[in-house]
Amino acid sequence: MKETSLRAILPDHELVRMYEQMVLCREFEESCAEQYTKGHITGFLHLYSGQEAVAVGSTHALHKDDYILSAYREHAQAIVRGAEPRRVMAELFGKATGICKGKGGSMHLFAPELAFMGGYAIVGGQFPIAVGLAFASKFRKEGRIAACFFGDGAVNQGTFHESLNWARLWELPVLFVCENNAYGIGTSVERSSALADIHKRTCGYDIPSVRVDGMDVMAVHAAVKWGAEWVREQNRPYLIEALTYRFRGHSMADPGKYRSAAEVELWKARDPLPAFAIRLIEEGIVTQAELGAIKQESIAIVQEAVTFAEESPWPEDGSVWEDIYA
Amino acid sequence: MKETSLRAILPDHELVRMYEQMVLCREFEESCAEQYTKGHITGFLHLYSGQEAVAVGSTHALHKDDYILSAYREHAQAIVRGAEPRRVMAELFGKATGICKGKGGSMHLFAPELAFMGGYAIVGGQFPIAVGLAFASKFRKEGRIAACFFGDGAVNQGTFHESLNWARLWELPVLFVCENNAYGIGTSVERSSALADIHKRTCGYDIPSVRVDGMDVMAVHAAVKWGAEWVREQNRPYLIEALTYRFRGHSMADPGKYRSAAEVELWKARDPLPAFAIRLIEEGIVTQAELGAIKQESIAIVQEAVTFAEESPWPEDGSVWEDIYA
Amino acid sequence: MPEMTYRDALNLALKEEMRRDPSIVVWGEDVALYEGSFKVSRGLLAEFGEERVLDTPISENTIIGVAVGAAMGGLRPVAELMTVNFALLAMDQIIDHMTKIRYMFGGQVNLPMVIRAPGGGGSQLAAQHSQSLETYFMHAPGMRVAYPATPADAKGLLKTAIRDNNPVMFLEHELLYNSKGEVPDDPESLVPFGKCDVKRSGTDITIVAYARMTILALQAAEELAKENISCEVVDLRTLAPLDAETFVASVKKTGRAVVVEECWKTCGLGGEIATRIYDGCFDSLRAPVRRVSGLDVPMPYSRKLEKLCIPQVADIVAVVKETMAAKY
Amino acid sequence: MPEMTYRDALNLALKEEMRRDPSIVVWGEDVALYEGSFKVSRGLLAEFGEERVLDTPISENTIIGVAVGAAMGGLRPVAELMTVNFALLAMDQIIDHMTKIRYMFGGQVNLPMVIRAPGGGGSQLAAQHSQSLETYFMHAPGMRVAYPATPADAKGLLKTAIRDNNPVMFLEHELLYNSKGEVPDDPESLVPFGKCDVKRSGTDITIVAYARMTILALQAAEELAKENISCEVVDLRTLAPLDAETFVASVKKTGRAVVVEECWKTCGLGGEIATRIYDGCFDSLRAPVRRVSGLDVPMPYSRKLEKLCIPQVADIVAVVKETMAAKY
Ligand SMILES: Cc1ncc(C[n+]2csc(CCOP(=O)(O)OP(=O)(O)O)c2C)c(N)n1
Ligand SMILES: Cc1ncc(C[n+]2csc(CCOP(=O)(O)OP(=O)(O)O)c2C)c(N)n1
Ligand SMILES: [Mg+2]
Ligand SMILES: [Mg+2]
Repeated sequence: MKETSLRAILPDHELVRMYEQMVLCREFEESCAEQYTKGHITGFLHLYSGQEAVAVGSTHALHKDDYILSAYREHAQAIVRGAEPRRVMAELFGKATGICKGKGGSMHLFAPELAFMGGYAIVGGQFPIAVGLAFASKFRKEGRIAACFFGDGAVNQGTFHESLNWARLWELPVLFVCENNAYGIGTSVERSSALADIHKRTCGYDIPSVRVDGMDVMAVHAAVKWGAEWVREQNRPYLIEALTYRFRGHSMADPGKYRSAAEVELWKARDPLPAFAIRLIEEGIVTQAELGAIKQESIAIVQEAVTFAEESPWPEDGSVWEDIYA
Repeated sequence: MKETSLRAILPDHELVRMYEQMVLCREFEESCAEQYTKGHITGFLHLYSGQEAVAVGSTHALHKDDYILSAYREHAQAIVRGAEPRRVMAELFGKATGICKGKGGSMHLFAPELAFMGGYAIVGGQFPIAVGLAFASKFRKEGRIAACFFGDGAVNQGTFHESLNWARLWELPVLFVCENNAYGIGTSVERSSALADIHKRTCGYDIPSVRVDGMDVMAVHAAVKWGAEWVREQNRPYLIEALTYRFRGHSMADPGKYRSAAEVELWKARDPLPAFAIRLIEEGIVTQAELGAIKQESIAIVQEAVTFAEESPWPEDGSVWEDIYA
Repeated sequence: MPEMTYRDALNLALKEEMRRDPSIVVWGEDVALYEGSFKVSRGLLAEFGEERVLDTPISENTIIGVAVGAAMGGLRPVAELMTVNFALLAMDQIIDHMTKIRYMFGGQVNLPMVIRAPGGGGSQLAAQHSQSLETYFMHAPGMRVAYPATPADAKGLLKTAIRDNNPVMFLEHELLYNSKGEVPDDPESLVPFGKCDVKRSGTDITIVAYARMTILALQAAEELAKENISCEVVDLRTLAPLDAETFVASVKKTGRAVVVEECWKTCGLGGEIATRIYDGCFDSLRAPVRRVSGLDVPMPYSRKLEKLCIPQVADIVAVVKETMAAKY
Repeated sequence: MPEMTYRDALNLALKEEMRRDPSIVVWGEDVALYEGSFKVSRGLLAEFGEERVLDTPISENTIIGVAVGAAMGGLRPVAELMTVNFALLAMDQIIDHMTKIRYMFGGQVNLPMVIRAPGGGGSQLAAQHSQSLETYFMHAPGMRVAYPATPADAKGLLKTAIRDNNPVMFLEHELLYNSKGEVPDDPESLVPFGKCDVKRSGTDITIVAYARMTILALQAAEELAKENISCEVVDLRTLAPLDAETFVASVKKTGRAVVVEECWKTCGLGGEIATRIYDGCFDSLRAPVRRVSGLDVPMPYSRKLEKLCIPQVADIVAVVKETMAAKY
């Protein structure tokens, strides 16, 4: 069966933009790894490489003012939503020009003007917050939904259960998106979940759900498009499980010995970037040369971000006492 | 269809014992209400009247050394398991002779020698503890299961979810028994649970479950018998939802205005005591006269318990510092 | 000024504020149809409807987390924990999220929310239902903590809490709900945060207390007056911000201090108050600062034992006398 | 005595105890196959097998609750919280259940269990991952709290914890895992609970500290010695039971005291220590007891700011000097 033509789904410029963002995110993360090794970025650093199709496919299927929340592997989510790479990088450097003034770091990006409502480092912490944002939107009749991203490890937290029940009971527009990358640190889904088919766990709450190929940006886009509209119209929650993979360790500290080389290779062969590039070329939406230019452009943006971060000032000592209270 | 003859299920003396216990529990609770009104019992007092078929039917279907855990509406669970009514009453009076030396009160009965592992007052607090007891039993190859009783309101706590997942994942012998009495204080199941069919909430954990008439002591017995043996053999959790009703308010402080008189009457017409009595008489297991004697006997036991409690000494002041540390 | 109960004063504060500001929403277990297990939310559902007054499932961590999200989304939620004991199930959302979000996100968002939580011991509710957890909330930066002693303060502080743009842990004492007092009926009469109230002036010794302990301290002061000991009773009213200035000034004047706390003694807030007094009055103190505290035990059920675990008027009287008698 | 790291000392304690007593079981997130996120459980799965060393789902409240149940059922569980921050998700099982069950059930059951939890700040992990929650555990009666500073104490205290018939909150400092020291290799060499260790003797001033703060205090003492200030450094080792006798005796001798705590200052354990010192040494103190504490802010990520929030050697030196200079 022939796949639907991309052009039938989205205009060329948006397709290209999606590809550009995937490349940008990949470059950004690889640069972060380098800066971490150099000691410019400290703390925990969880990279998104491999999962780009989820953030990009989802964001383009949501309205611009729909809320997005994520966990600590959220650089790409923020950047795709529109956060400036330089301010994200400066945050990771702990500089005053960072997106959170250096107070949050890698795990706590936040950009309310983009409705990017934060990266959270407590596994499962974002669930009830997403429900609350959805409540506010419904109460104020804003028509925004809350898209809540989380990992496969998060579904065993009590908050997952409490939030699903609550969102359905109060009929709130929450789109739950599980980025199932098969592991929570070193523990596979099979070793943490009684039911490894995560999308099926919504059956106890009368919440529909679907599983999608998280390495295929257009598949994610289609699922989120449909899911988000259903959520918006019904004022009810929906869950999407995107099967994906992180190409690197859990964080920079993780050598990743719990995954076989063969498994990693298998997934790398499904890298969402070249896969999407091939389709764009096949449909004549971009040329090989343009692909090269996109990559160069991304590298330049990231390099500029690093320079900006390097040259930015540290926060003033006095700022340690600021921002606690309104 | 003719029901199975009771005699085909259990010997006469056990059937009579079950009825005696149901009557004893009812009398005990009614006496507690009176003692509460007189100010002899203080604190929160949650009575079990109406739900007797669950405790009695379950306990008789379990092995004597299977663990039982419950919430704060647990007088009957403890007494049916073998706790002396006088020591339970003394506990409620706060006396030194109480089953927990007056330290626990109505909500915290405990009798480890009977494998009655406690009444817990934090809604949902007993779930993981039951899982841990089941782990210990399996680890020590004791062949005991853990029967965990809880209310309909408790299923929306995070611990319910975490414990179901855990028990299935680790393959532990836990029998979850939901006493669905239709309300958590003033909130009906429909207003607290996205899926009001509580037994169906196990679908997300690959845990089988069944719903049973909780006003029918033999139906509960049959379900628990089957469930407990399955749990024991499979080393896997199972859930039973018993539909029941409390004839009184949530606690003595609750006038119960959220339930219509008609609804209460409907359920009272299904009172498990007379229903069971009729079957026992129909099958010629007891006579009407014996029923009267059973009631008199229960009243006497409870009166003796009250006298014992009244006459018992208060705990010594110094005991306030005892029992914290081993 | 009309006289009313602490319960009714809180109820009136909620109503007045909800009338004033349509972005205030209220939820919790049994707060709507059942009107609250202590009836503080009586009449709210009838007046404001089920869009603004909502019953929740028994899911405490999520009760708070949803409030955090709703506050981020532009509302002013007032979430009730049926009792403060259940805050222990919500510490993740309270301490990890509610108090940290503004800071870790660089000040880009406000969380104008209130958690209402009845607490304290004395009703024979045993270990799991009688806790005084105020110190836990005081310890974590990022929230306000109020704990009124009188109906007037209850109303005025709750109104301030609701109007504050910061998260507020609003504690209420279960044994005070039926206590009565005069309450200003001007809807614009607020009680500020961070200001102790000197509830009785005196010259010999300062008793620092809060919530129900203030009431007991006042009774103790009354008794002590008969023996010619003049006590100044300072009611903290808000535990955070902590108005050390006022109680330090009082102790500078009297030269002696006793702190009364309902919570467990070890690492209770009394140690903080005492230390602040020593910091501020090291050379004017005429005796060590003594603490009258909850016993360091889980609360026993039996009323005979329970009484030993919670400060009583007689305990305060005794410790004040000892402090007055101390010779240094 | 062999030299080893704090990490290896803990690992050895676990191994020795597990060899000794087959009822000891270990679980937590990633403790088995992954060998612990700080590698403290290295080799346990290989040696003791998957019946005794188990990975769990990310369900902290249940990690503790299952341990409570298993302890009631006759085992001796050692449950790891990946970091102490996640104790906030488990406060219900820790504070409502683990610490209260023995008491509320009239002493009829023991809970011989240990919670191991790495904590502390200093690695730029930001607000949700850098907390020092020791005061929360000290405040609640019903558990032991240990927090070692050296490899020797780490091993000896963990062994005591595992053999204790009470619940123990065993805290480990993330920045100490790689620190080295001599460790007794006798498997019966234990460190008792409730005994401070005077890690350096001195005559001018007492510094009371614990865990990593002890190490910083020793460094400060070294610097201060160059300026002829002789510091006595008392390491608490166990926060509960708290051995006030030892530090009070020390302050009686020196006449001056500084308490160093990594946690938030307000209502931190430093206030308790200071108050106990005042209680015991009111007439022998020559200056107010000063606290060097974590700042009362959620932890910022940026290393520049983070450093300001955690006591540094220079801070201790400065406060000691000020205390020495104080004239009363
Ligand atoms: C409450 C809590 N427990 C444990 C951790 C430590 N931790 C950080 S990430 C992680 C695994 C989460 O896995 P998953 O949800 O699948 O997300 P992924 O890292 O795969 O994106 C764990 C256990 C944490 N941050 N929060
Ligand atoms: C964690 C927690 N939250 C709230 C309460 C207050 N509370 C006590 S009983 C109860 C209702 C529980 O209902 P259910 O589980 O159906 O049990 P039932 O009382 O009907 O037997 C509530 C909310 C509590 N004890 N613990
Ligand atoms: Mg994952
Ligand atoms: Mg119920």
